[in-house]
Amino acid sequence: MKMEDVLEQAAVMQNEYLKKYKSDGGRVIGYACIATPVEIVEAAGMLPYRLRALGNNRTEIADAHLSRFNCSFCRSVLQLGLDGTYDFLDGLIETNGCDHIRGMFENWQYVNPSEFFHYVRVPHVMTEDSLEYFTNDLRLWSEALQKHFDVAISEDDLWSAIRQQDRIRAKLKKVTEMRERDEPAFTGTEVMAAFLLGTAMMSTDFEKVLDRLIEQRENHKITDIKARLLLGGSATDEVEFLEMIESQGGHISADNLCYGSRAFWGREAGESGDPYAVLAGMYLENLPCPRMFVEFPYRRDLMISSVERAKTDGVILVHNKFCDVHGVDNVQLRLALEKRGIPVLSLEKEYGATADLGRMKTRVQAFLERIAG
Amino acid sequence: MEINQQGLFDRVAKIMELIERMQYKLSDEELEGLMNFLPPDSRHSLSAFFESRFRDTSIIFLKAISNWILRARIAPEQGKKAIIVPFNFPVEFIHGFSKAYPITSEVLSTLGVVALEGQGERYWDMAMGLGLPDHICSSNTIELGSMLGSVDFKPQAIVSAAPGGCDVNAKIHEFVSHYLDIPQYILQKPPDDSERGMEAYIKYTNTLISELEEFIGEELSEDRLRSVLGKANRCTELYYELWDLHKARPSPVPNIFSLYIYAIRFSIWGTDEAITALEAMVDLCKKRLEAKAYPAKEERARTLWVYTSYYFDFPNLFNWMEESGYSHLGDGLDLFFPQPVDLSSMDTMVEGLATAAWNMPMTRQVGGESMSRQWTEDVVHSARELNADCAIYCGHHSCKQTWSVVSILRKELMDRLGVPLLILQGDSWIRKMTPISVIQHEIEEFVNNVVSSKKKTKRKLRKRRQNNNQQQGE
Amino acid sequence: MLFAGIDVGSLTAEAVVLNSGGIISYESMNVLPNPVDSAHEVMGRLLKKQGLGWDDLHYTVSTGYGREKVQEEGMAQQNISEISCHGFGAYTENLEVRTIVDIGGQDAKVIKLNGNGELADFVMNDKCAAGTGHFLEIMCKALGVTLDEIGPMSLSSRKPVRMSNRCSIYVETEVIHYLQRGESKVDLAAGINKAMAERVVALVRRVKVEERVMMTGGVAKNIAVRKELERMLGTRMLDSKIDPQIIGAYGAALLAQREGAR
Amino acid sequence: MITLGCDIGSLFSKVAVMDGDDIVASGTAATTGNIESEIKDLIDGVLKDAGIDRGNIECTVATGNGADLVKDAGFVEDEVTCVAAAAYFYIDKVDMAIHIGGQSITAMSMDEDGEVTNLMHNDKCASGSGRFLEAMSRKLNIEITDIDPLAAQSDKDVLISNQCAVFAESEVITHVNNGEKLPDIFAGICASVANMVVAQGRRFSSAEDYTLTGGVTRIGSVVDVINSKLSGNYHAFPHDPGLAAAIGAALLGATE
Repeated sequence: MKMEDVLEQAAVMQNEYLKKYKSDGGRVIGYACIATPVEIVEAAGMLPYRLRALGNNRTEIADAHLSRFNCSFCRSVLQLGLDGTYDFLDGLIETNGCDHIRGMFENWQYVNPSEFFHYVRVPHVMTEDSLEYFTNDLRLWSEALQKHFDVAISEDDLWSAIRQQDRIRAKLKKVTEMRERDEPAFTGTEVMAAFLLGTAMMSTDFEKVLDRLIEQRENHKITDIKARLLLGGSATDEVEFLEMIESQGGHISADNLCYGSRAFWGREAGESGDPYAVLAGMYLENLPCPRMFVEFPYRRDLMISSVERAKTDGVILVHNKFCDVHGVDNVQLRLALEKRGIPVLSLEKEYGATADLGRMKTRVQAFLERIAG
Repeated sequence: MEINQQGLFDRVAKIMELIERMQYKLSDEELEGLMNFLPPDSRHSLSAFFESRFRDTSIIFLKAISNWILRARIAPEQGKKAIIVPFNFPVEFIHGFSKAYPITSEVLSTLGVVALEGQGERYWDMAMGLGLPDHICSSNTIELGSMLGSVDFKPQAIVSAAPGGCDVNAKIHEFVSHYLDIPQYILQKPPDDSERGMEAYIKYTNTLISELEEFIGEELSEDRLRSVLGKANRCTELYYELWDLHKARPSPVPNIFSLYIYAIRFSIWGTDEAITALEAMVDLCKKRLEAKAYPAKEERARTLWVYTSYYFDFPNLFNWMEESGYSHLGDGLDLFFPQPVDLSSMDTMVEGLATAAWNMPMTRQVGGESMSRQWTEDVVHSARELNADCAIYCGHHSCKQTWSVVSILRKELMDRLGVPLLILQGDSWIRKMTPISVIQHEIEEFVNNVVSSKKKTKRKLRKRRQNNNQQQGE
Repeated sequence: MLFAGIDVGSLTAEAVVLNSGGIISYESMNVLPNPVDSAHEVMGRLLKKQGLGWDDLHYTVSTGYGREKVQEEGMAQQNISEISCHGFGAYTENLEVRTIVDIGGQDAKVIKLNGNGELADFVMNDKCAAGTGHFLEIMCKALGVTLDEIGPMSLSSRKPVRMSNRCSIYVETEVIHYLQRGESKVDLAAGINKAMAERVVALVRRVKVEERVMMTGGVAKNIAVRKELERMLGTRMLDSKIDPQIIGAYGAALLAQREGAR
Repeated sequence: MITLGCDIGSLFSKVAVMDGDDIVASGTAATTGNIESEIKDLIDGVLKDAGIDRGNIECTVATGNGADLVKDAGFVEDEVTCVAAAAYFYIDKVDMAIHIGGQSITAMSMDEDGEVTNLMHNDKCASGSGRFLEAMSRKLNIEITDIDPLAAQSDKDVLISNQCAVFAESEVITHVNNGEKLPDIFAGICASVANMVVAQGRRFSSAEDYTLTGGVTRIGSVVDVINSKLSGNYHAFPHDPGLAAAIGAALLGATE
């Protein structure tokens, strides 16, 4: 698959691969956030599909259920859940990512219940006790999945899925390294598209895509960059938003987005042990999402190290209007970054509003004029 | 840059000093004399407490609250740790320590809005000045904004019980803890209604106890805890007495008491002052029940508020409603259904504390496995028990957890009980989001059209329509 | 050699032409529905006034909402954000300026500069309750007065009406409501200006204000808002010797001079 | 019996005169400053045109935000009551009316006697009201009455997605600056208003027969989008939908 194909396939709800996978009788399980260990779905022989809103911003069906004080990303996803777009899913996994997403699931299931629906309850604080709770919760989920779909998940299945994901994670990391080069091999937009495509494929096949991309771009060099940026903040799967930033000469050399590197950074399985405990630890200990409520220093340090590693000139922190956890976290992060002399641009935007890009563009342009000197 | 730097806590404490010196019985003239000392905003808001029909009881209540604030102020000098807690944390937990004192941020914000000139908006502005989003919760942000931006009383630690119940709340606590560099202790709620959830919760509670013991430098004493929880049990009895009194038609419970009940729950539950205030409230309501006293000609609508009320204009909400014949049967914050604690051992008492925390408002409802299920159950139960004609949701735009599922609650209430839900919008603590006049108008419109129409004789449009249609047909 | 700046905003369009000696001429008008037409018209008027042609302009920078289209249509060689333009314009106008409060038609912004006049930070209105020129424009319409009148008239108010809504959309209804109930226009105008100033201060709070402060944009001409802002911020604002409304276009022309010389 | 209904809104005052069940006169005027004399002038003008003597009016009913300003009103009714009454009276089996006012959208359900059984206003922070349409048309120098024919020429989807009217306006300006055509922009504006109405209507999911009232519903492009997305049968209000509340008020004047 070439980069153009990746960009194209990442921009659709059901990519060609997924369509074929479905028509060959494959099962697809939707999930919402990076606290969901996809290994369990793959170990069950199914495709984990991360819910997206694909920039959709029609919400008139969703708005009869969620309110206008809910973030527009969640409303957009709910719209797709209620208008039938997501009917191709064979099951749905809820996680308590935030109050908005919980509400999104709850309304979806109230109006249009999925045949298989399971709630994975992710603790908000990482402690020994909560880790134990999460481990057990993963086990319950696995049991529910096995029972409903009449499949078996052995420890070996899980370990092989973990190993497979470890390879994916390593290759995604490689891609981000190529994006971080002084003369980058990928644009931020391209990398985001690749990440997104990966959330809608079986990992064995996605690995091949990554191999190809890495091979194709090994010696590619992008020049003429005005400034290097880190993009962080709330659920952002709008490739066109990154495109807008980069079209003005900013290169997104690093990200801290949950559709981006947050989904794999720092996650490495150990050598052995109870696979559920391994998964629980790996996912809960490396969850750089502000829905965790005492771990700000971890998120701050992670961001600062990304800024240093990717040599970014500035940071753009974005959040969708009404997103509470990122709305507050972005302020903490901005204060911490500015203390270290790193310029920050905070953006509050409407999800997917392509025309909101106009408002955003002025700010980004001015920010680039500021940091590029 | 010119900004008045005096903090909310200090300013509120000054007003509380006035209240502490107040006599228990005040004539209209004496009251007027006192009120003249106050600036217009404070005078207006505080006047709600002093309606002659419940003035004496209000004074007992206010004195209990002022006592709490003034003791918090001197806590650090007495070697006690002043600990900020959220409303959804059982304060008796902290009252159980002799060397610690709880201060509830939402109660403080509310007192700031009620007692201060300018309603504490300047502290909100301070928080906004840091760049915090304007869609976060004012109930926390007003008080915490003061801590962040002014010269104010500084707590020594912050306890957060919101993870699982409210993101905004939990998030702002984290922010404050880092900004002020004070430790944050967490009691997280597993969104899990099964036994496993409660088991984990008891574990978390025990962890919190050890963390606090270490921070405070005091082991939680069984005797002291037993004494506090014994008093909490008495508060529980009084809570249910008031609950039962609410059932009568017309309601003998003054509207504003629903607020008193949870103000007590969130600050002094488990203290003698709490018992005194609750007993005085029960007494008054019993007298009103006997006398069938009601401030309006008739009770036109019995309204159950399903989440919060509005706190920026007490006279024009609680008292205005009462005088218009709209009974306020309590709101979601009253729905904590306390259980008597088994005082026989440390274990049973800790379990009692965990149960109390589990059942705190918001935690109990939207902090459950489903955000809508327990909330709906509690509202349906209360609407049925209290004979509500309608329910009202005060949609604070910050309360995303309830906004997320209020459509489900609305449908269930209608399907199961035929009780309509009015959805209002506006910040509960900041008058500038939706002016009280708009709120009053919407309540009246709703009651006139949806509630009273069930009672009054139908208009005779139907017959006229038939005649008109016949004529048209001819 | 002549350099030009064209600023097409949401309410007004401005053009400035300068040479090494300073501003030669400027022009301002209300926008037409199409930004390209606005740019063409406003610069056309200026050129006509000066007996010049488009070819006489050595280098032009466009800014404001229409900046990209204006460049695409060949009327400018480069487009630069209005933030940079306002900053540079204000700085050149008075080297002491470090903070600029610019209230445009659709956007309000606070710009901070370092000692060299370079952009150090900026914030724009993303939140509710922004005070913008548009807000004042709508209020003037409701009151039936002009933008020039609303400032001076409110100075004589003894009792400004307090606006109880945060959202500017609802304030308009509120004003109509008061009008219907016979409140004086003077007190309403004063209330509106006060509300406007409060909104601007909320934005200003998001950056640490550094002395000295200059106000630009059309609203800078509103004496009542300006006075209230000075009171709330506790600082006297710098005066701009040139029309505060053209600072953006002036900055654009100055940047054109700098860029064109490269 | 001759009755007069008077609906005083924040932007317009509307008057309807009924003789029994027939509407015999009506009129609309923008409300600006001196409202009391404006109302008087409006009523006098309407009556004069219809040749009705003021003394023949047996009952005046006022409604709307400024109802208390109608000095000689016999009584005041809520706007929803009036809208529901009018909708019920003229449409045989209507069980929901959605009223698009200057600043809010109100959906109301009715029982078989035309009594309101439930109602709901739209969420705040909404760009979907009449006020938004008016502001946009002013901004783009288009008469309100020209919106419909203009939007009808649209052949491209231009989305206005900001829910805050202030930002939605910036969005519109961005569209203008991006060279989008006015018909497409106005079609987008109409759709955004319509979508608000749809969300509101869907909150009364059991409604089967609905009507739309308020001046905005004179704009066919808005109504078309609503009808394409809302389930249930649409019944057009048979008179000027902007007058619905005034008509309802007049109707109720004869019923009480």
